[in-house]
Amino acid sequence: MNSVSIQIEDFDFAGEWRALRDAVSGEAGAVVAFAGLVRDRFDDQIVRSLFLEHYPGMTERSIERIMTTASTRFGLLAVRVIHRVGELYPGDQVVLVLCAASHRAHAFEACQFVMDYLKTDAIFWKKETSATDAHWVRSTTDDQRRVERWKD
Amino acid sequence: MNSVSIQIEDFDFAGEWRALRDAVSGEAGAVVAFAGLVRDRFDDQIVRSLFLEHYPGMTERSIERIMTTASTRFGLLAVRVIHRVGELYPGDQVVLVLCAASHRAHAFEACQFVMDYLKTDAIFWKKETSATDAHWVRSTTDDQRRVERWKD
Amino acid sequence: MNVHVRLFAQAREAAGAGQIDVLGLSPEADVNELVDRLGGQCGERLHEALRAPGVRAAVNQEIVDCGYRLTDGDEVAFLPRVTGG
Amino acid sequence: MNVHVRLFAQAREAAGAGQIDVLGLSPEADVNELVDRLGGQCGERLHEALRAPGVRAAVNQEIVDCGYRLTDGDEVAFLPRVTGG
Repeated sequence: MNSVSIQIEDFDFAGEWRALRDAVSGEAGAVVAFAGLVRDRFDDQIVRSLFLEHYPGMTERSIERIMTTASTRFGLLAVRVIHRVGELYPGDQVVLVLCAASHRAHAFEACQFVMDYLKTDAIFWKKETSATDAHWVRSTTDDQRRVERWKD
Repeated sequence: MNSVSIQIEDFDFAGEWRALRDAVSGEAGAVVAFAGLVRDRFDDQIVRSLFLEHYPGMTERSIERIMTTASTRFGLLAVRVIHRVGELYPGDQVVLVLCAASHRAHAFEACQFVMDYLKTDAIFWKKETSATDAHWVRSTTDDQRRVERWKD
Repeated sequence: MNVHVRLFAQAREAAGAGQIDVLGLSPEADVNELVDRLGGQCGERLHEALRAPGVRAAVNQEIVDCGYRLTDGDEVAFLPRVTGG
Repeated sequence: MNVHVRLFAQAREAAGAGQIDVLGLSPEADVNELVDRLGGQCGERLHEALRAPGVRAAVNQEIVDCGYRLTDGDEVAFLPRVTGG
């Protein structure tokens, strides 16, 4: 069970959790979930809202590639990604990554791997509106550095 | 918001998730959840059930110590642990660890730290009933090794 | 030759539109020629946004380089540097 | 002197009970003495379980060593090697 959804509406964490658990019941010893939330501050600026834009079709495929790589590399039993787009506000959920594996080390690593590559390779553009301005956000060098550690 | 519960009944993942998110809304950028599930196999043996026993009071304190250490070390905004005891079956949820932090690296590390120490230091005894026998499980050397990496 | 152009983020804002049909391109037109044509059609601000460092072009959702020869009916997207998820 | 004993896992199974009241210990009794007394009271199987490698004693929920001197009313727990969470 590998699937990705890009959607405007909020996601039902509990429902996603249950569906994944049911799909891997008995075989999986570990499920790791990551949720990214909109923070109310960024570099000491108060964040009013975040606008996310994607390229339907191409964005999904950019994420599927990451999921497939993670699945193979870490022997995942299931991986699920949901990413929201549109206008989001502090406290809102932006992204959910769920990874199920037999053992916890693999589930943890895979979930980090997916998040690290989402941050650098997934096709999203983010515009941040602060108290004083609005600007398109660039991928950070810290994110670039984090993804390097997965390369041999 | 740091709290631990030891309970026989299953936990309400969705409710726990919501409570934690509400507690850290705006400040937190990342929530990592780990759930441990009962597997249907262990060392090629079919697992029929798992019985967990604890020492009320002392077990909670053994977990609180781990949570406090993780909180300080990784600057957590919140950490929540729920551990079930009693008779459990393949597919059942055994343990839930939720960690919220400003940034994802800390949330991921903290959640792994808590799980690694839970596996070695938390006061639980597990008896596994397989198709052929029943025996008390020992902490694995793999778990011991994993906890070593957190020591300076 | 006609193509359908999709613009995102800074490029979309510069054009004031996310989708633009470009009609009557020369039969041998490549991505470079399309960029110049879009500049002429929509203004210097879009031209600059499409020439900004890191902007990639995709034809029918596959990344191509700027010398890629277009075909009638192609969907051509211009992707400013992504922020990631 | 009386103490309240709590047993877990293998030790609990060996005794056939999770809680045992031990009455009339000598006023200077330590954990070692309590272990021997429990062996006498509940049988060799429990004695062996309490002497097994890795078993720790806790008095009023604090780990102590086997020479720890008990006080009337103490709760004394014997903790076989834990499996962890």
